[in-house]
Amino acid sequence: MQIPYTVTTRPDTGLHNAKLGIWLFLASEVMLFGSLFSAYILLRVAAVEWPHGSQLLNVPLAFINTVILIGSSVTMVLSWASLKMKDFAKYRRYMGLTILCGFGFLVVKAFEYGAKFSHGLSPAEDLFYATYFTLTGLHGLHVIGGIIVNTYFWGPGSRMWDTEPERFTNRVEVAGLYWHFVDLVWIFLFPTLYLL
Amino acid sequence: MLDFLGLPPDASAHGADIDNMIGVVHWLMFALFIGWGIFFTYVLIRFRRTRHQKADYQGAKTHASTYLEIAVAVFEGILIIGFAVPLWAQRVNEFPEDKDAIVVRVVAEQFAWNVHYPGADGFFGATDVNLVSADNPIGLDRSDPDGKDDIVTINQLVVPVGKPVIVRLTSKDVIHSFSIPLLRVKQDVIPGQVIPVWFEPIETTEHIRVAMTKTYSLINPGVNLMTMMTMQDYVDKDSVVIVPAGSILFPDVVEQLVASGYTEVRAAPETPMEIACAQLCGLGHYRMRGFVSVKTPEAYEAWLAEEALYLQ
Amino acid sequence: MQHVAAATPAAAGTHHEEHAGFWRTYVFSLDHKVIGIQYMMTALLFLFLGFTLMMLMRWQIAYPTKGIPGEWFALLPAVIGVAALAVGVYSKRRLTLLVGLLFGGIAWLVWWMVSDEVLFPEGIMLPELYNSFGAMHGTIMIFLGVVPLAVGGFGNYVVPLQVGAPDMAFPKLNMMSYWSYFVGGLVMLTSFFVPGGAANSGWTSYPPLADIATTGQTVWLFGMVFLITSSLLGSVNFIVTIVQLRAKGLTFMRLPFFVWAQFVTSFLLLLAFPPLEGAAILQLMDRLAGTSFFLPSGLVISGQVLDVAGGGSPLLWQHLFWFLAHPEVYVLILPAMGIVAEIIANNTRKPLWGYRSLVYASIFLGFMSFIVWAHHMFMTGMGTVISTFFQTTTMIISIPSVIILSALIISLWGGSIRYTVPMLFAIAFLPMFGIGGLTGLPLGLAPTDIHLHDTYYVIGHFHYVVAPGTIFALFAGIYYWYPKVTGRMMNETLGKIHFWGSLVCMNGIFFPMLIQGLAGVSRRLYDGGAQYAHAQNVLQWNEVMSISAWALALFQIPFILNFFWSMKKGRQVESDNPWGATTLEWQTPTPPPHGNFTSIPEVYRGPYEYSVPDAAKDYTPQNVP
Amino acid sequence: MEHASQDEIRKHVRTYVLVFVALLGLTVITVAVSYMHLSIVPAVIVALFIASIKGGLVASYFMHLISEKKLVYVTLLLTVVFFIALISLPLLGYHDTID
Ligand code: HEA
Ligand code: HEA
Ligand code: CUA
Ligand SMILES: [Cu+2]
Repeated sequence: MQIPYTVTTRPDTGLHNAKLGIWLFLASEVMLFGSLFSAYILLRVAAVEWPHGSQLLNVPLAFINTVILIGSSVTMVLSWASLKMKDFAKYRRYMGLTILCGFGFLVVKAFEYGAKFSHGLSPAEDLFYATYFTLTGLHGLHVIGGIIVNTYFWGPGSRMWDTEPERFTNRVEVAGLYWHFVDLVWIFLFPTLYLL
Repeated sequence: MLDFLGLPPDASAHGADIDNMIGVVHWLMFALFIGWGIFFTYVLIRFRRTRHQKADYQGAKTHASTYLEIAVAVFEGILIIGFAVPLWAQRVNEFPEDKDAIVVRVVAEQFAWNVHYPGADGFFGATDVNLVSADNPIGLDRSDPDGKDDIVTINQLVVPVGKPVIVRLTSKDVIHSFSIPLLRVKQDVIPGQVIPVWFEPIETTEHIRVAMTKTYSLINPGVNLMTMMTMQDYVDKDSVVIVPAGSILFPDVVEQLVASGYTEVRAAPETPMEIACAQLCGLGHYRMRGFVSVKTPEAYEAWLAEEALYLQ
Repeated sequence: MQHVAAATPAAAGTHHEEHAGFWRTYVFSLDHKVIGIQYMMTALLFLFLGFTLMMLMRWQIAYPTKGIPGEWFALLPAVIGVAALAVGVYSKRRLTLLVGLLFGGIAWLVWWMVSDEVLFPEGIMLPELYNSFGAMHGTIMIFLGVVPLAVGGFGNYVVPLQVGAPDMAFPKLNMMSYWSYFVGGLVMLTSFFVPGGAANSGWTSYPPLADIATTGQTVWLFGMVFLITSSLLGSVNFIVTIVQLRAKGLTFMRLPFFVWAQFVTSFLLLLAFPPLEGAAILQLMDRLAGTSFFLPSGLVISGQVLDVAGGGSPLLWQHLFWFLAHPEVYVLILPAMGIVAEIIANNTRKPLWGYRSLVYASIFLGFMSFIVWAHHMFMTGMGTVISTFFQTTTMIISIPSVIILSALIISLWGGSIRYTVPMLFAIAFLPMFGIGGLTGLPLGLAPTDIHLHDTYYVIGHFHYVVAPGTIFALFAGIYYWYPKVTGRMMNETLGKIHFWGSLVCMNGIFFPMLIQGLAGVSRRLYDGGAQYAHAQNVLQWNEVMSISAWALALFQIPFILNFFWSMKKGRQVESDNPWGATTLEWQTPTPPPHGNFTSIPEVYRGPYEYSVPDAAKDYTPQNVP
Repeated sequence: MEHASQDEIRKHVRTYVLVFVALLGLTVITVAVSYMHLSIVPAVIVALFIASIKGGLVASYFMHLISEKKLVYVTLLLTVVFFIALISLPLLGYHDTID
């Protein structure tokens, strides 16, 4: 017996398994980042003084990173749309772009971190840097995870296109949902850490 | 009910309220448990297979449980509105004025309670972590005019009977919990925060000790005799006092009593009122024990004067 | 739909996996049933280990001044291990051999811990060791014992069968979930061997204490990250399985209550665990990167000013920890209630009373459990507003528990109760959970909690719910589903000895705790309160409790024997449905083959159609048209 | 989404590009506002307001949340409720302590 609804949707829920699965996973991710935001807010409210992010952090770099990440979200969704339009070559192109953007984000981040470390600024410096490094670090790990998944679907995983194109499209959609979520987290991280 | 629950004796003004509430809640619990217990036992016997061959598809047709659930909810509502909230508010909002109370600071550390009295001037001296040393555990700045006459004791909280006491709690290292079961006081001590707690002792320690006197077997006491002291003189056959009242029952003392033919002893806890640390704070958590001594006002003044003398 | 033929364990399971080989079939299996059994065996071993730690601690509590004859405590696992090894060699069964090795491992671990002069100098258990055993007892029992057994074990094995699915929705995730749990467990075990020993700041790991604790705490945190990952993967899988893979006709209101319980539980795990993961990350940062999320400024640790930036908040940890840990306690109890409900319906031969109210109550319970957490923090200096909020939610949450319990008790009315071993455990669950739940009430009201917080009353409260409560339900589940898994029944007589012995001993351990707690005795005391004056009148109970605990261990021997012996020698089931049950897991071959069902099941009725008037048999399975 | 035709997808693609432009615009606005150095309360409000719009756009269009199934909404609603509890109750606790 095959496991049902891996490709087709279940009539009464209107979902296929992986779609529901990823949303549940994202819900748990919301709570994970939620706890860290909660920590951030509580610590900041309780703090005697709290620096203004833009004075300590590099806003232009973060701005560039925001653009990169938003861009990667678009290419991601376009790659999925290409599959929907049965254009595999275009899919490869957009997916490749997404992965490149992911790397771009990490490279910029590495420069940012590097600059901080070279000034002797580490998480141990104070609570501001502690939250900055922890939150962006955890987000960075999520980016890395996304890159790994996307690379798999760009490379070896894409062979599934020849055998089960629908299932493959679903997989890319699911990977996309995750990637957009990572983008979404950054959209909130950027103002909270850098601008406020 | 209260005796039945085996609560420790109560020596504070608000303790009776708490005890009452514990009593009321336990009444509710007993009622529910006994009620359901009877039903449960009855059903288990009445509907056993050997007696009741064919099960009844419908089962019970009753709404009694719904009413019961509503009753429980109402009762809990009453407990919250009628007891819990007012009592809690009295504990945490209705602090007496500083001037009407004895105010002390307690600084907890692994594994001791440092008690800081403001001294005759009524002002606490400044403290600074950098001044902390073996003989200045709270880092008191003696050069501060307010700090000159401050009294600091370790593990000894001395207060007068019949006057509210405010204790400002803070910790040097980890979280502790300032618990005095006999005064129905408990408050976590959290580093980085100062949390006050208040109570009004209505019995002296001496009095409590007398009330707690019991006869213990010397052979098989069931208690740790080393925490006990004798409440009467014990004499040998020549009527010479071998163990006077107020002796601690160390093993050698017990041996002596047994050798003189005693099998029982009238004794009471040496330190009936204790500060117990109720929050795990490290390897010495179990022995982070402080002592509360509730004295008559005169004895309290005398004690203060004596402590002040040591400072000079 | 009766397939007695494939009844031997070896023959089945491999049915479709004939070429899969040993590793694929038993170790890195994707089959939910094998994974369920893996979870179950691992969790039982951890329960045993957690219990052994506690038996050692109970010696220290009862006889604080006497050295520990620690080797004796290694004897029990050693005997079990040697016996299993012997049987394994004799019957050439790899699984039994493995169990033998593992029990041997436990014996060795205990031996090592007690005989090593560093840990137990001159046979004395040092306070550090007591604390680390306490923390690890709590951690192991909850995160490595009960949850994996109840959710990972029973959930995995039973849920797909009960919903009529061929497997879990994501078999690979399922396998990863088990192995993540396994690694988490190994990491936790390793922590006993790092310098300074295992985590020793309580299972609650409150900073600053946990921030400045020995390396074991770091290992504990890493272990928790693995365990949390495992639970997250598992819970996603369960929810998707229940929502998506339900058989045709199996509407939500026809789901067995056990499935409902697992469903709600999965949501609790899914949404409550991540904050603890977040908190663990922050604590790891504090410990490894020198941050001070949980460290306020100006700490002086043993006379030295602590060199950190400061500004952090110790209470932040407590909020994040209890945000998980309160829902977690319902994770411990809901599957237990589910098991009990199944067994009660089956053994009273009648439908559950108030099925709908059971379902709604457990959903409500699950929802509320997210907003009561700070009742563990009443003594942290709460004002009136916030304490009123949490007292109220706590009282509210007790109502659905009362509803669930009432429905289960009333279900007995009108039944034709057969006192099988699973039923004995299931009905004992009710009053035991009753005591545990009722003692939660005085804890849930802030003023009474002043006297009771962090005393043995709390210990008594929750052990009544988790030990004679949940553990009993788990035993009930093992006796109940054993014939499905193995095709053989467990022995009734041994089961009854196990039951009555455990019932008496459990009460012998945990009732006196309530008495001690009312007297004001603090928990986590290395000497059991021997110095405290207010503890003196209840001190004599310590020995009673400890002896009961060791006796409890002896009463587990019939169970362990029964468990292994019956695999080979137990009475074979005469049909696929030996209990005459209605739910789908009994309408497959025994044990179920790979893919579970021989034909796609379809459901026509509710889960507990027992003694339907005018029906031929006293049970009508869900898939009978 | 599952059975969208090629034409519909093409329409979607146009939407995606529009959303992308909107996101870029909003990002520029947030940064610009931050250089105005508002005092903290309005600054937080503006920043979080814009971030929420951006987040909403990403979720609604890129993640297709706007046409998602009920089950997903219910799950996310639950998550949001608990998320709010997780943030607000500790804060309430911080403000309501004994002193
Ligand atoms: C499975 C686990 C479980 C369950 C179900 C519960 C259930 C409850 N718990 Fe418990 N609790 C724990 C596990 C659990 N708890 C643990 C582990 C701790 C300590 C953690 C630590 O500090 O280490 C704890 C601590 C704890 C505290 C903190 C105490 C303190 O530290 O000071 C509080 C306070 O409110 C509390 C309250 C409650 C309440 C109100 C319920 C309610 O849900 C209970 C509702 C149930 C009922 C009201 C019973 C109804 C009874 C009947 C209908 C009668 C039946 C009778 C017969 C059958 C004869 N619990
Ligand atoms: C699920 C949770 C759970 C369970 C089941 C138990 C079970 C038991 N607990 Fe535990 N306990 C905790 C969770 C649990 N505990 C927690 C969280 C703490 C607080 C820790 C802290 O302070 O930080 C605690 C603390 C605690 C203390 C207080 C220590 C202190 O404060 O210093 C004590 C004292 O007696 C105790 C005793 C026991 C006993 C005797 C059992 C017995 O009931 C054990 C019975 C066990 C079994 C019956 C297992 C049977 C299994 C088998 C026989 C395996 C068979 C194997 C195969 C077939 C392969 N526990
Ligand atoms: Cu201090 Cu425990
Ligand atoms: Cu709780």
